[in-house]
Amino acid sequence: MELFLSNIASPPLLFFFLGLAAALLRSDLDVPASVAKFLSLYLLFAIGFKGGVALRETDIGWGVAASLLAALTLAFIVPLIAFAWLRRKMSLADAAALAATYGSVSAVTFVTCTSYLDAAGIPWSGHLVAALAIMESPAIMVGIMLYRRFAPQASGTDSRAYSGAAVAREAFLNGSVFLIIGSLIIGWVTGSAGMDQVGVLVKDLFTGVLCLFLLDMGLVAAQRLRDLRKLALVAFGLIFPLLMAFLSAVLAISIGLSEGDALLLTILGASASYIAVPAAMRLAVPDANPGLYLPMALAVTFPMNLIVGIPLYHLFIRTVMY
Amino acid sequence: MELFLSNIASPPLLFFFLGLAAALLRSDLDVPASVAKFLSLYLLFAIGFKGGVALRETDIGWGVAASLLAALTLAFIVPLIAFAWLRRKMSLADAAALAATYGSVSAVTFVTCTSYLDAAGIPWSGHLVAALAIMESPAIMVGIMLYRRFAPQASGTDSRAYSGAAVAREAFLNGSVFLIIGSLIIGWVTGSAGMDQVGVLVKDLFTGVLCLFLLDMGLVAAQRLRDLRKLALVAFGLIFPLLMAFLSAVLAISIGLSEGDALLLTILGASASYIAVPAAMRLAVPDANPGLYLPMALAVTFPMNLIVGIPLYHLFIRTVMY
Amino acid sequence: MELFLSNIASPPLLFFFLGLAAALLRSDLDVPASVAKFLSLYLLFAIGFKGGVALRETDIGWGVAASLLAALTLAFIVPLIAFAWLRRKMSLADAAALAATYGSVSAVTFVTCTSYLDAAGIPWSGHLVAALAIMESPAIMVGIMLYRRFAPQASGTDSRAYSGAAVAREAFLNGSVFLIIGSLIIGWVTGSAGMDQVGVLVKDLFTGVLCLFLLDMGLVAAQRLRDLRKLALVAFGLIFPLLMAFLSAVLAISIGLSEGDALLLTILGASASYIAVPAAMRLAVPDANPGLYLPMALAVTFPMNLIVGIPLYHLFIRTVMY
Amino acid sequence: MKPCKRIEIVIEQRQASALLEALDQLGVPGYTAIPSARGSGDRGLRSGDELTGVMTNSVIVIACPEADVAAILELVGPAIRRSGGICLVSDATWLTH
Amino acid sequence: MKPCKRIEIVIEQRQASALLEALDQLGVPGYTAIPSARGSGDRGLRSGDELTGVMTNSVIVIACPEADVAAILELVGPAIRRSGGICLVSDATWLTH
Amino acid sequence: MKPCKRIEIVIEQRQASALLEALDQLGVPGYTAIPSARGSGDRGLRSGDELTGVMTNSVIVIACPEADVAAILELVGPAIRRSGGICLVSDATWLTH
Ligand SMILES: Nc1ncnc2c1ncn2[C@@H]1O[C@H](COP(=O)(O)O)[C@@H](O)[C@H]1O
Ligand SMILES: Nc1ncnc2c1ncn2[C@@H]1O[C@H](COP(=O)(O)O)[C@@H](O)[C@H]1O
Ligand SMILES: Nc1ncnc2c1ncn2[C@@H]1O[C@H](COP(=O)(O)O)[C@@H](O)[C@H]1O
Ligand code: NA
Ligand code: NA
Ligand code: NA
Repeated sequence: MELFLSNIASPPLLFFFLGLAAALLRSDLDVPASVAKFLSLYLLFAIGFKGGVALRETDIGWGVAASLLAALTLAFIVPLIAFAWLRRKMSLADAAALAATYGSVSAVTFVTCTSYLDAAGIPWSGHLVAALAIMESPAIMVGIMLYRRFAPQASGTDSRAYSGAAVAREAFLNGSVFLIIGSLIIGWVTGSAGMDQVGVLVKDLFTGVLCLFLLDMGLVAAQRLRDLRKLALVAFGLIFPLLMAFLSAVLAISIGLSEGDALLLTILGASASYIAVPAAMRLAVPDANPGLYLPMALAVTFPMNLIVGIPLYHLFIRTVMY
Repeated sequence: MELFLSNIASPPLLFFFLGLAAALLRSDLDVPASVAKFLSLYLLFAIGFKGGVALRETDIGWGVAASLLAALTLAFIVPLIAFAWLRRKMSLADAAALAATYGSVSAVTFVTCTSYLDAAGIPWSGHLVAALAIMESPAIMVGIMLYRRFAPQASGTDSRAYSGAAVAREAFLNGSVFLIIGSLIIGWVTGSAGMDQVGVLVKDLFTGVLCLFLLDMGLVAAQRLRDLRKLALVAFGLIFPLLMAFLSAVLAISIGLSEGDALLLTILGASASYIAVPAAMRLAVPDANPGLYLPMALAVTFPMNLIVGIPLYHLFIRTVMY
Repeated sequence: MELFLSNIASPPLLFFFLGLAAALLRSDLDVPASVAKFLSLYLLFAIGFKGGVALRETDIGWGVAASLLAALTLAFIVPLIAFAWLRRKMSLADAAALAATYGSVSAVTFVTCTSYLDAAGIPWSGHLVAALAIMESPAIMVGIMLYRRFAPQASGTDSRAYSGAAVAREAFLNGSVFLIIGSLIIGWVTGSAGMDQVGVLVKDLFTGVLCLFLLDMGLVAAQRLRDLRKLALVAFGLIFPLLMAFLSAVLAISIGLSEGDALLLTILGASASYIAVPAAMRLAVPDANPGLYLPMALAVTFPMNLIVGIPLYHLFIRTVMY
Repeated sequence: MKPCKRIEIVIEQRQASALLEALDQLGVPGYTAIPSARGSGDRGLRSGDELTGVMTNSVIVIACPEADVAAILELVGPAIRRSGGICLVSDATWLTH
Repeated sequence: MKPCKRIEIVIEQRQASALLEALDQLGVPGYTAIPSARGSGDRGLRSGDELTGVMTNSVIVIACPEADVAAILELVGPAIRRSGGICLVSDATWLTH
Repeated sequence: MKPCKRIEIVIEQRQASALLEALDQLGVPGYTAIPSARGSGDRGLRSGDELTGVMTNSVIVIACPEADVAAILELVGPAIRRSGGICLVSDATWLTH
């Protein structure tokens, strides 16, 4: 209970609520799109850099290898489970796109979780940022491959269809994937000397900027929610992440991750992508309806993870571990 | 004299002059609109949060109640005085819009005044931010109500007219009002623990960002001045705020506010809104001319308060108090 | 060698490479244009302010006068050399525009060089920022004057032609020139008291913001490179700056500048403008092809100076001085 | 290709959302709206550089069958009479798909 | 002044670059593209406020001789069938210079 | 509704202000200007991503009576000859209010 309260009373989450409230009450508060884009670039840059610097100070041993392997496993299994679940209930394209969406991860949810851990004084490791980076792309590829594998006669893919190279590009050269991996490497290369140069921007401003970004995410999430009127989809967006969180937490604990790291891997398994994957799906699976996968990830699963998920998963992990 | 010099030689004000100079000399210096919008959101967020944290550490007693009551009184009286003054001199719509404009407050003027006080080492209280928040909306409602009350047969308000609920929404759910009140509450809820998380953004960057924002305001103010060619209006924009400052200062001193708090209440009484009110007036009083109330608030009263007003009101308060 | 490595392994340069890589691999990473503009305004504001505060603490003697005179000399000589070199090889308009481009300076290159010096712990003086400000405009005037002087019968300049006053305005009231000079003066006026108010923004965030800006410059530079297919022009963009660096370094050493200051003057001589000058040339020499001068300055000379130039010139200066 | 009408509306940005909602309710086949336009007209200059959107226009384009035009103009007319703007109608052909 | 056709395309922003490249290869005389438009149509609302450009449209205008129209429409048709949008063609005269 | 002409100009952004001022002095009834458009034409690609506005276009729309067209074109012609762009004129009807 205490966990829930301390989570809800944190500035980032309160600003998320403020954004939700503004949109629901139809206030004209809004954050310019170009600024919101920039804040998201900043968050990827900062978390990547911090992770890289931290990674440098870790010795890469069994612990690191196990986390990354676990992350990779989740990145392939989760979209397959999602697809199996949804295949019969909707069009092939929509099922494939939702599989990719839920198989991939949300960097903003991850970042909010690190700020939750920092506020609680619980340590976490830089290689979890590497896990985040690793998990963004595979689900995109799985989603596209499922779509192609099951398409009757390659329906919807006409002569100007999407090539294999283009699929890989969408998966790995997607802007947000690229920035976080790049920043991770740069943080790793420059180490603490680099951190001395950019630490104020990357560390001291982090939670404050996250507040402003979550204010905007609250605004956008509430607007998106209006577009989504199908109850069954809302239910999927609430229940599926809980199951995946359970799966991920069990995996994390069984490979011996620490409390903080286990929570981060869990949130990776439970979160759904609303930036990288939608961008990729519009090109690779154009006949899937973005009016489904976008609001489900952004307006259902994202708030659920932020508000209920993080403390709930934390409680679960604590209970099992101690 | 010293007060004037130290005010004018402060970085924020010098950047305001730089912006004015750039626009008057027709330099092509400009700040992108989306960035300016973001800087203004930042200032509201920061001042609200700081005020909320400070408020938490105050015990809410007679002093706080008296300030808020005084603020509320000003918020209702000032627009009525302005309307009485202007009613005969222009169209009903313009008079009502100007009443709302001058009855409401300018958060940027307030914020510049707090930075003036900080630089001078004079303390001020968090509940003055609450006073700022309280004063934004009432004048909007007063302006709209005056407009309706005096309109011959509801002229200009056709079948798709503006409903009472819409009036309240404009007054209270206006983006800038909402953000400052929300940040105030969040600051109050999270207190100094919250401040530890976001202090670098909210406090250490404050004056620097204010410099960049005032650079832009200088650019915009000088451009707006070109649109305003009526001398009588310029005179009103210079004299009316002085009178309201006098009224507010007397009120502030008589209820026993400290030097810093009295100056802040005075600047609230003397300032005119150029963000929240114009946005509301375009919807609620569409036949008022934004080419009047916008440049008067932004290009006449705002610079006057910044350059002459703050030190002048300060001098007056000092003279009376000591 | 060590110099090269420490330069290349610095966060700002690595983010420049990341941007280059993203564009070359055709990732969809991009920084919104309005944000990039703002980052560039921030860098000019910060370097100007820092320079002004530092200048205040210097006593203005022979050293300062000599640097500024050297800077002014370079600002007139370099465009003349460039014009003499290029005149026969292309149209008059293109030669004049390139002369202005290479005669003027790149503030971002300068700023990256100060961050290189700071990381290496080598001191540099505030009046070099004044040298930067002084060198931006003259080359623009020289370019325009050469263009007019050699134009057969004022070809290309029709009845609505560009007046002398307009030329001066382009040269001196250009937004970036104006901002850096203004910030320099404000820094000088407010001194260390001003720095106390804005230091976190101006100093602590500097390198971090530079990283984000160079990320965008990498993206833009790689895109521009695609537009430029003429090998001779690429060669000019690589060789001419080297020669001018040699000239500037010799001049800097001969007037007795310190190691850091000599490197900064050298980079001023070697760099080419891709913001202020293109903006001016489009108005003053509209028949010059921006598809030449813009990519040459931005996609050839700028990366060359950043990657190879700074450590190379540093090595040269060190070798000669010690 | 089928013949259609192209309606182009310039309206103050803060009024645009309400108009678009009204158009939606009327059942137009679709619309496209471009934000942040500057402009000048009877009500003076709208310089488009405002913090508030008060001095900014939106441009709205609607492709529709000729039969819908009258109903749309009935919505647009009062809106631009109230707070300014223009509305142009022209002929076009529409690529059907 | 010479007569020409004015082609106006609304297409999802993320698809616009590919279409413009294809148009370039086809050899159109030129084009102008306005980014960040909102819109509504058969595929629902595109609110234009997205971080990703997924819910945003671009408006493309092409002035060309009548003879080029057919080839351009052949490129545009499949693109907007796949991911939505409209394409209007109208008559105009072009100031030659 | 009254018949009118719709003039659409694409011009480099940095030249747009001067042209709009000239149009104002000429006394056009009004104009609308959309900033930040990309484009391609005889003078190559203008990618619209520049820090300086050098590689960016503005789109200007003017609705006016037929009688004004000639004078406007006389202003626009030299401007786009100098630094590139296009100018299209078409027929429309204007909702009078
Ligand atoms: N003749 C015109 N041509 C193009 N746009 C116009 C015209 N007249 C007005 N506008 C646009 O409509 C807005 C409001 O016009 P008005 O109500 O006449 O002030 C202006 O800011 C312009 O953007
Ligand atoms: N009738 C229309 N008039 C103007 N724009 C339209 C129309 N129909 C569709 N659009 C635009 O094309 C986009 C995609 O349309 P659709 O494929 O019909 O959903 C919409 O978001 C609108 O911007
Ligand atoms: N045929 C065309 N159709 C639409 N826009 C054009 C066309 N030709 C040129 N433009 C626009 O005008 C700008 C300058 O054209 P140009 O002077 O031909 O390079 C281009 O960047 C385009 O935005
Ligand atoms: Na997931
Ligand atoms: Na007031
Ligand atoms: Na140079």
